[in-house]
Amino acid sequence: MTKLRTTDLTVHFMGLVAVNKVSFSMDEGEILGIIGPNGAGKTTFINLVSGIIMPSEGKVEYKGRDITYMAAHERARLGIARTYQLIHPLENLSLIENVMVGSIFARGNSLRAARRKASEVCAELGLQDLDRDTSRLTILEIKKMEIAKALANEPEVLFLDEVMAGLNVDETKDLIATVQLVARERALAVGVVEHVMGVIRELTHRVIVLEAGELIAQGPYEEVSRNPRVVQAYLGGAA
Amino acid sequence: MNRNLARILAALAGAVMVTLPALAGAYPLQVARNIMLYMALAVTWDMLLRSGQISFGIAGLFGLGAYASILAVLRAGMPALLSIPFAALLSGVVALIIGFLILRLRAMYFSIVTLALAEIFRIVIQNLVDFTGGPEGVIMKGRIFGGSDSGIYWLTLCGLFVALGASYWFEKSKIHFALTAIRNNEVSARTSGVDIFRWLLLAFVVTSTIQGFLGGIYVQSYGFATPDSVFSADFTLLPLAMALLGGIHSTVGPILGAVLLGLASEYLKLQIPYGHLVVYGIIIIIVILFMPQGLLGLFRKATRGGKGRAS
Amino acid sequence: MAVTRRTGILIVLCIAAAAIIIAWRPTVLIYGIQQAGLYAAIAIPMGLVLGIVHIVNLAHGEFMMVAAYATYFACKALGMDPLLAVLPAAAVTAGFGWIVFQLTIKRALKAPELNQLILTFGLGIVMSQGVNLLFTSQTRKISLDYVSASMDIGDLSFGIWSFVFVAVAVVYAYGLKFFLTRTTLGKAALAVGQNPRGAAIVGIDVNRVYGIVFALALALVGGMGALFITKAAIFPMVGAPFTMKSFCLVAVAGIGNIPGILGASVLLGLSESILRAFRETRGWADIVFFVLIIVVILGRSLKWSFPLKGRKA
Amino acid sequence: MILEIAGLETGYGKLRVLSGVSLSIGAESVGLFGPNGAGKTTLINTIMGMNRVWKGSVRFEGRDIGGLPTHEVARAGIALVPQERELFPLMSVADNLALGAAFIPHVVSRKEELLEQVLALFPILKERYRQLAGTMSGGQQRQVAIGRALMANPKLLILDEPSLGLQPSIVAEVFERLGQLKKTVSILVTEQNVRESLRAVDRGLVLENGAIVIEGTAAELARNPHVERSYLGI
Repeated sequence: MTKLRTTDLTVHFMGLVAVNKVSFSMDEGEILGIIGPNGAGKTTFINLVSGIIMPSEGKVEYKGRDITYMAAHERARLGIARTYQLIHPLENLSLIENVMVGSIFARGNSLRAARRKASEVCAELGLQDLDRDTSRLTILEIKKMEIAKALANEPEVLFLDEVMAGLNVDETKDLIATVQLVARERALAVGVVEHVMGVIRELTHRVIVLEAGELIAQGPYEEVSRNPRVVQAYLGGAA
Repeated sequence: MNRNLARILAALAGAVMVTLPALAGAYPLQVARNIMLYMALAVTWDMLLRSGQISFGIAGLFGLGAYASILAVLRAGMPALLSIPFAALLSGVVALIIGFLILRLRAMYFSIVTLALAEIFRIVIQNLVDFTGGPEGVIMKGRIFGGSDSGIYWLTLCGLFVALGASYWFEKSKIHFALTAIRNNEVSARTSGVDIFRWLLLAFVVTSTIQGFLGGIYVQSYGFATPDSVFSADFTLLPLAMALLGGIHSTVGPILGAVLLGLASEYLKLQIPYGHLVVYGIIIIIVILFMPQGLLGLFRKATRGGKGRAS
Repeated sequence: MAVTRRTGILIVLCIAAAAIIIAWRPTVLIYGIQQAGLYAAIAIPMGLVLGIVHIVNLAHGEFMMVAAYATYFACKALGMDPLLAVLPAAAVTAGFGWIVFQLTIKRALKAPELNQLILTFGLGIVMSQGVNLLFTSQTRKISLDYVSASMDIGDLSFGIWSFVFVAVAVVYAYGLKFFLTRTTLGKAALAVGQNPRGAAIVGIDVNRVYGIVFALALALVGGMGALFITKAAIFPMVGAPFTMKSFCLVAVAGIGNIPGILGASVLLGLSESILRAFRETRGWADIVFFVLIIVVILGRSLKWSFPLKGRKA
Repeated sequence: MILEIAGLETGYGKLRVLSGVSLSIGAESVGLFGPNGAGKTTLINTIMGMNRVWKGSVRFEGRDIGGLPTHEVARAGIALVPQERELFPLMSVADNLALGAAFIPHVVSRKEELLEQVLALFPILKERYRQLAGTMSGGQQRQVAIGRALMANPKLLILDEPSLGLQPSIVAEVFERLGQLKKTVSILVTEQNVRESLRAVDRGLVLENGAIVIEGTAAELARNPHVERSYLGI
């Protein structure tokens, strides 16, 4: 079942086209890689879909419903969650309290219910000692906390924006397994932005490739990586 | 902070407050009233600050409440005691209306606009001479409770409890999560489902209502109002300095700051009639430069054995 | 767009109304422009600091007040004319500003905007209350003959001394423009204002430039402080309203647009002057600033075009 | 060796980003590769004095520049072309270029000569000499940024992702210019575009998880199985 679909999604910033006529869809249970060179518009694309910025043209549909101009917090309530490249834990809140936020506001849970829900999510991700101050977390734990925060929204669509950046090989493996696990168990549609191609290869069922704001290819990773246009985009004017 | 120690201190403070009217004379009672009033204002200022929005307009809503209360009594014959909640209501409604306009502003633009609004309230009231008495202000025939010191003391204490109660509610409910999330990062708050405008409006209206309520209490305690007295910059300045000194983003911080600065300023007022407020300026500067977390921050750092977070 | 058109019509109507009043009472125009000169001359240095150091100096008016007090006592002691004190006052205030910058503001440059706002707010209190402490709240004034010079055109008679403020404002605005676009140090200051990181990369000592700009702005403020006492009585709170008014003018002109402050000042000076011309509206003159500041800030925020801290991430 | 870094550790707040980086650069051009988040920009920022050195040393021409503020690093002879370009958007190309030389003591007297060289290298800047930098396209701004850096006549030129957000044809041009430059100045360049930049540099370093994991000549790197798998194979 198609969870999310965009049609000709376009946004201009001060005359510059950051995302240009991107049409794509994401299905239930699918892990989709979103790749492309730096500055290709991947994060802008996620911002458009999650409602942080509004498009200049085009359409966003969630489960068949038009949400193109819906406010970000309402999309969160419908079931679209995301993580951020730069993670800022909420100061003076503990690990579990950080995770609770999504459950409280996106799901409208009481504090008590949100705490229960958050501890379930944390347990699932292997986070322990939940009352810790966030300044004492390891990088991997911070990344997991960011994912737990998004999962506490109880989303159906989840975007992960470079969650693997800064992790070493073992930590990356750990996090890949974790993401695969939660995606399968919840039948999530997951969109993953990553730079490390190894991660994309391991993690995703399908990728879309953006270059200069345009979608230039999509399909399984192995197939896309042989696409001459993609090779050209990554390698520059060599071809 | 040690929980038991906090409880003991709170109980002790409560006992002192309750027994004070029976033990102390008129002057100490008045000092206590002043401190309680500023403490309540400091707490309400901090409550909004927890969302990251800094108001320079406390005096505006306070003065509005004061005039609402005294004019309700003088012009509409409202009972003095009833005029105080009326003042709160009016300030709340005004805050609701202006909130829709100004809560889209951030950082210094919000601050400057709140300051400008406070000035506008003052100028409007000053110029509606027939209704408000103009620059000379208005005087009531007598003060509330026939001017009984202890009566007025209890009234002020009531105002303080309202402010502290609201602050406690802010700390222990969803509001705490909403405001903290907004203060930290509005973008990620939005994608966590936080309707930023709604929570800011709630915080702004609640704190403004309490500020109006306190204005009503103040004006009924003194029995008169002039634009210069109830819109005095002191009502913005002193609470701000108290909260900063004690430690922001908490209830305890402003309380601590209010007690220290309140007592200090009473003392200084007796020593130096002009310009004792210079102390407030110095405290603000020192706190901002050297202890941005206030006394509470220093205390936390000390109890954590220096392991507390830096900056 | 319909909105701009409606605004345009509104502006035209306002100008027409103003023109009628001015034709009826020409002194309104003259005093309005004189007032505008005073406002602009005080606001321009704030525009400089806000545009380059990105600090809203809430102690701005207080610096002028302190300069005015210093000049007052120097003139009393030496029997000097305040006009002779303009340059020394500028130098002394610049030095004072440099010290204040090094001791306080420099440490808060990287702090959140709110901390900076509160810090300068605190500085303002220390200055106004400090002066209050030292000299009480008594008003002080120096009487000078030339200030009452007046001019008659037909049956119209008006004071001309205050035109000096207009001259100063124009000199400040265009002098600064020259400095910023034609001298190396000025260009460096502009560069720092537009992109401090980029400036550091090309070898500019950003903190030093901030300090110099702050001191330069205070030199201008100091000069105005000396001039101010030729005309007006001083007391500890005399500077405070000028902070708000200056900020308002800078906001109306748009941050970084220093000559624009002249235009904004004329708009405000005239509006005030028109309101002051009638007994019934006289008390409302002060409100013009505050209403305008709110309208401008709200208007700008809707267009999302208030890039104070450089680009948005 | 013009730049020598030994055991460098640094990070942001409590987060350690570099954990013991050692490298040296002589009269050559060196490519610095690695995935996003590996610490490339952090390394550059630390060399430039924008980031505190926790441990280790950064020496430039034998002098420890580890604690110097950015402007002094620039005056010592290191010019940076940042990823975000960091131009002065409301100033003309002319002023942007002039400021590149104005505060570097030993080049002020030669600024006309340097300007001529830069304008010869980037003819488009001559055409657009009076245009405001902020109104130019990304590629042109990149050229302004490189030109501004060259105005300082640096001994070491650092380029952080010079091809970022550029069209392939412009990227090729940028690398061609870099090829011309490396005869006169030492270059450190970070790139995602590994294959293209391997052609332009003499030597390459691969930074992963805050440490240099591979080091070698351009030819060696191009043959390295790890490099091929992670950066070239896509």
